[in-house]
Amino acid sequence: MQRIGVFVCWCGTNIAATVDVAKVAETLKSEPGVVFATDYQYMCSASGQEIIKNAIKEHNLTGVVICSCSPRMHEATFRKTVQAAGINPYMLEIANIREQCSWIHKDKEEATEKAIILGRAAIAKVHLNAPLTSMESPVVKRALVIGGGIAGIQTALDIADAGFEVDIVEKQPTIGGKMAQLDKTFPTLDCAACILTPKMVDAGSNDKVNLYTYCEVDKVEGFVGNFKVTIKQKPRYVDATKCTGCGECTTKCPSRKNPNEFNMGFDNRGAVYIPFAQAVPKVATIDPDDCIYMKTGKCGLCAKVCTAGAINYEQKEEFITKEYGAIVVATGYNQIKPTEFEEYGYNNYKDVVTSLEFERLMNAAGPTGGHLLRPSNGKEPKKIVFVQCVGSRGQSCRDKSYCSKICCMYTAKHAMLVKDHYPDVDVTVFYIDVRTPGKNFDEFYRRAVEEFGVHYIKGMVGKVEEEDGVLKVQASDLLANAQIHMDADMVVLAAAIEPDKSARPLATMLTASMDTNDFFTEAHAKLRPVESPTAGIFLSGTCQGPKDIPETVSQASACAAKVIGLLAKDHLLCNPCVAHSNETLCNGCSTCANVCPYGAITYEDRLVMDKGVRETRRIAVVNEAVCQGCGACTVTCPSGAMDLKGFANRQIMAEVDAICR
Amino acid sequence: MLNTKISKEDLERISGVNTRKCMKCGKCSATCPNFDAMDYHPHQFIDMVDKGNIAPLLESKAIWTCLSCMACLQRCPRSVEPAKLIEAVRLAVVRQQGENRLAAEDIPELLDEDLPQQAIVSAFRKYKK
Amino acid sequence: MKYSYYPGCTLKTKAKELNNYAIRSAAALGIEMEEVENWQCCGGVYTASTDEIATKLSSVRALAQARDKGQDLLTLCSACHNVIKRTNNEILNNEDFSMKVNNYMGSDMQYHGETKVVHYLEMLRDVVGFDTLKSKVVNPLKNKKIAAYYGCLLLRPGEVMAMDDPENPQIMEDFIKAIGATPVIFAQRNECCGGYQTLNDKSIAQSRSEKVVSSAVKQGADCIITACPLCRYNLEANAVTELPVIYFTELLAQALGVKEVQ
Amino acid sequence: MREIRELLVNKIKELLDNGTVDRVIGWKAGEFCYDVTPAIFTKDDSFDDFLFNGFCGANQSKYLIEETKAPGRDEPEKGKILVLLKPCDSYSFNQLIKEHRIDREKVYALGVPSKGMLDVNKLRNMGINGILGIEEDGDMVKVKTLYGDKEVARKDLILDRCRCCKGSKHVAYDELLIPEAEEWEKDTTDRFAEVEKLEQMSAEERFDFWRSQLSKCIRCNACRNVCPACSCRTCVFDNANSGVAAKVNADDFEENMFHIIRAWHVAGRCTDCGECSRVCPQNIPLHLLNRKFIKDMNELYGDFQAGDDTETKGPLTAFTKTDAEPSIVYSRGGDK
Amino acid sequence: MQVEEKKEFTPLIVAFCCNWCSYAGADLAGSNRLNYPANVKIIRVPCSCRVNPLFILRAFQRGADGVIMCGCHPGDCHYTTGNYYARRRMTTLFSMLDYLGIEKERTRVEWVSAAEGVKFAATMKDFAETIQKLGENRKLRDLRCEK
Repeated sequence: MQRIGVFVCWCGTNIAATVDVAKVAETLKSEPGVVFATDYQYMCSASGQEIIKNAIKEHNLTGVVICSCSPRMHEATFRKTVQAAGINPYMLEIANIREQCSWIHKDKEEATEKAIILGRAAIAKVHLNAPLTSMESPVVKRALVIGGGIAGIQTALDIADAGFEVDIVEKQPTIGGKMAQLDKTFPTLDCAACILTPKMVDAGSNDKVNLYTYCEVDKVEGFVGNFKVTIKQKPRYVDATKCTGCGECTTKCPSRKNPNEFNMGFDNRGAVYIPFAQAVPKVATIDPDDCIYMKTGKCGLCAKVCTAGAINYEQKEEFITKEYGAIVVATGYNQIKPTEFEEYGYNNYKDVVTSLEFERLMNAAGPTGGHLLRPSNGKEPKKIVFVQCVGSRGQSCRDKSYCSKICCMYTAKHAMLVKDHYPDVDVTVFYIDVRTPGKNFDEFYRRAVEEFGVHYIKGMVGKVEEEDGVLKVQASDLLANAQIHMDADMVVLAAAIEPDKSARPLATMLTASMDTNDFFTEAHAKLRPVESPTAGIFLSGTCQGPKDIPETVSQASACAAKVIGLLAKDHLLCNPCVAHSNETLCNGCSTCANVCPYGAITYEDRLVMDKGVRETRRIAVVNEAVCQGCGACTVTCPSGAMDLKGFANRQIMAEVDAICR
Repeated sequence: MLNTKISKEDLERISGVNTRKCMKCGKCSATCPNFDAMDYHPHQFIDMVDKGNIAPLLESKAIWTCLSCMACLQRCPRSVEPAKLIEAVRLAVVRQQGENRLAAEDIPELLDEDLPQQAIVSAFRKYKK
Repeated sequence: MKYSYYPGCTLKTKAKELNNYAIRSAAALGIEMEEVENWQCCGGVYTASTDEIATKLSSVRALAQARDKGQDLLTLCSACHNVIKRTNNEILNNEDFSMKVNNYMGSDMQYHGETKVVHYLEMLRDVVGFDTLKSKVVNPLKNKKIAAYYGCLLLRPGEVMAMDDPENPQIMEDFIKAIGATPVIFAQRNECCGGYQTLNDKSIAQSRSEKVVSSAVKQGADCIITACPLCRYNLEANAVTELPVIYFTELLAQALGVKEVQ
Repeated sequence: MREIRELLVNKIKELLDNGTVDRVIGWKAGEFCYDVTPAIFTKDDSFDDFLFNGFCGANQSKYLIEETKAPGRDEPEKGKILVLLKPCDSYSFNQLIKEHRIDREKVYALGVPSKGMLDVNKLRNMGINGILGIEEDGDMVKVKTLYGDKEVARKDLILDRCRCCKGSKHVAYDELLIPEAEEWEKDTTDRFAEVEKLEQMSAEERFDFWRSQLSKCIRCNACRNVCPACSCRTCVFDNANSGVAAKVNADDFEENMFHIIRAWHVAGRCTDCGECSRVCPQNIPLHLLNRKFIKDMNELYGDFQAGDDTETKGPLTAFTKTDAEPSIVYSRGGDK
Repeated sequence: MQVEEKKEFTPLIVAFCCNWCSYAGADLAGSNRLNYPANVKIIRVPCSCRVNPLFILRAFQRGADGVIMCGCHPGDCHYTTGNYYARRRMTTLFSMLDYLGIEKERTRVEWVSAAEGVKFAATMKDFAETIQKLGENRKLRDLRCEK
């Protein structure tokens, strides 16, 4: 018989306001095996933990039940507490009487009764708990960063700085990501390229950092500390080891009508191209869909002009398999194409552009050399209208439900830059709210209004139509309770941002969870913001939620710190709640191995003593370092030989019985 | 006499509109093709009903001039659907005794040779109990 | 392919051409339109209130009749299409409404949303196919620049009507291309003509219609096509700018060579 | 029948004599002529009481688990055992090989033909009692009774389970007794007809049907003991630590529980051999539980026959990403 | 003095929740103070594939009126494939219970992600209402457990 102590937490008033904690402790005291029960304001506090430790010693407790917040919150804390007092950390069970009781019920009597039942279930389970010891597994001291934008680069550089090897997988031919396309950055207006390219060069030249550009993650196996990842190298049709990046091929390529993705399609590139001047690695890539030789077998001009002999039309995709201790997701975002919002005329009018397109039109390295010209006629615009919240903050099927967060600030930036370069241009911003919570952000926005004379009008644009080459904007001015009509030469849409499309299949490969918007879920919204709930998977940048550059970089470094903390360990303690096969019950039928996602089950011929007979039998054996404890095998096993430590058949049935009592 | 004791709950029930979903962006009034002919505008209908300020709407011109073209309903980012609320206010009026806007005897005067039946049927549906 | 067909009041009187050309063209395309027996007026507009039942029953009767014949219900007038499709949608998605409707209906005519409501244009696109249509055109309307006017009822509410993108529709433009003409896209193509306001405040209908017609003219249109008799009336009678307004079925019949009765 | 027995005994003797096997698992008469029991014969045994007739229905593959297991300490290594498999038995044989329960190396499987097995209850139902002896003669069966001799058409005595026979092809064997055995003319019924009939009933009717059937259960465990899939070394119902151990059915729930869990544990592994129902002394149609699982799995996850081969994963140990959701149950079957 | 009222039937509902998605979803429902009936009691399991039909039958035996199992959405299982197996198991089990004439509405599977607190609360509310309407479970219960 266990000697069980029950500790009921008030969690200040979080629990105590709706659950009569004293009554819970008092009632649970009379449960079989319970020799001590008490309640306290904050069990997780130092003094609360002291109470637990003292009670364990004083009452010779063998098992502990804590009625408190979710085990997902403090299970690890309390395991350490009971271990410090000398009992096995797995002799602890937590009854979740906060998230699953006090916070959702209003009636005190009802909530108290439920808390008692949840406590009983935990007690019933502890009776059947057994001490568990964690196995150790080694840590591969190398990290993988998926995505080579500013987030991925920063994380990789920080990890490399700590002395660990790190690989970056980037699906584009160069690292740099969205930031490389930007003109200036808020709130300081320094040039994006000026601050990004040194980091790109660092990443390219750091001998701890390997770049896998034009690559994709193909397959992920393993678990924290021991991931095995297959990377697909897409064929560039250019030998990256030979290419000097001279660019001769890109200027001679006769296939010239291919929209240049880097410039948002405002100009064209050759079939063989280097995305932009500062690309890292500076290596040419052939797009086989555009290449005349690849399509017709005639041309081959690039191969003729390449003195390095780097062109290789026969290149095939390759697969590289490497092991990693940690994986960082930094897959970033894209701006939506507002094609479904035709009231703004994006499909039909060239002068209606998205803000990312506008960045290129303002950028000195962009298609217009930094001169802001109307895409329709190449003339300077005189009046520009900016529209905020296009596709963000909505509930209809074409909208994103979230705030894209960066638009208010970059629109203020755009407005300011336009006024700075062309003081005569009339700039109007239509907004719902101006959201500027960041250091020096509101000051930045106020400068746009007060110093640069940008007009901010509270209200949305309802319709844009073109008439005689002029955009007619119909909008609300809510403060004036008026519908206003104004002419514009350009309309810039602050379209919503969304996670990159590659994120969803990647999440499936990583078994990392995502929210309904396809942003990666963090392990805890406040306390573990850069980790995925899946151990060994870390989140950097906008793959986790909309972020601006300062925030992305700080999260990227935080993420690196977490990765370094993991890679610094030689061994990891495995989850001891793993499957175990009872050798006298096992039929050796292999059904369990059929459903094991990790290949953790093998079979051995063993001498078994059963019912007084000693015989050789085929027996399932679980590799405890590989088993992750899902329990699929336990249900498929007809004889019940396979059971899960910590969640044993009898333990779960005891909980069922206690709840249904 | 027009009964002005129409409650917010009545209107929300008739229309199925939840005014609290509104984020006050003004897109409804921005997109309304008949803004100038309305004394109260779509966003005001949402705002005023939300605050229980309903009497002025019952006596407004806007309930008769709204085109029911659903531009506001289609383009509302929060799916608040102002057009349905305007319809509900109008219904709250025409369902009252003697509040028909249009009577059968008014029709001959309005007719012209090409006017489709559809116009008369629609107008009756909108303006008459 | 055989459809139950709901013509509606206007198509039997002021808009006979819309109806006649549609039936003749359909026959040329191998589509049979079987008029619903004893159909009653749809009411012209769908009353967007949760507690109106009686005004929607005529639609339900037509829907139930089509269901009994195992046919889809074909519509032509934008207003009828809007009313019937929305009524059908409400029956499918609103249990309370469905129950109340069926309380009014006879026990032999219970209806639960089984029928599919199809607009003539959708039939051309999805059943005949614009490619097939193109191949059957005998008089391609070459060199004609046509502005497709959708109005409000054909597309909205977008989630219910689900005919096309409510902001950037293609179906009528594709139709225009199929009959050999050139479509003209203009911003006012999905904005209201003024509708029934012509009986309440003519100035509203006049300003709306003028806006629509002048917008089409500015984009260089030779004519406007529509599927709605009231739209046609407003654009013709209430706009100052003059531009021919034609039912799309008339051009269809012309292109197929069945405009004149043989 | 007699000729086949002759042929069989000669074949067995040949295999014993030439050392291919050192024993054979066959049948001999029990207390009554229709009450046949499995028995082991070796080279030294007389084959006079070796039986092979229409009552040799028992599926013998299950005995091979014990017969082919590794020898215990101090036990001598045994030679190969000869097993006689009817076509239907060969499915269970395969399934047990798939589950590594039989050491294939230690078995010589001889495929024997079957024209359907006989059901003594059918004789009784015809009012034929006091049976002394039964002899099969072509299409007829001659029955000696206390009250004189009777003659009955063989097809009228066929076991129900044989009426939805899987066919005369063996899916596993080392040798066939009659290589080109012809398909027998069976009076077939649809395998799932009875399941469908139950599905068409209302929930209340089904509940009453199963209560009336399962309440007859005396927990003799005959179904479990005969079932080739129910071959756990220790059954969960006998394992004090399983949480569900019970030697008897104490109440309605436990009657249900025992049979649901039994059917569940063999789901995807049951070859539908029908032995459970054949041996049930209370005549509970237990095969209808197994067939329900088989029918559901066939409909939802594609046709599958356990024991067809020794590799394919069973439907409950496989999946597709687009499998039906459990809510499909709300819209399937009768009683909508 | 209070008149003793006839005690209304409150169903007992057992919810098996996988640790990674649905249990976290339940926690999120809690953090957001989304109310659902107190008669829903959650048992934490590592994965929906850990839920043995025995547990479900056991719950009914001991007097549960409804059993619901929640797991990660198919494709999002923390263990990659667990919920796919669970889906087949529960589908066949529920069908068998229905075949035995036990109300199929008493068992349910819902996929609830860690981000779907609202869905969790709504699901529990709806399930509790369904069971309330069905009334007490008499068909699959150990009558000895009755008080």
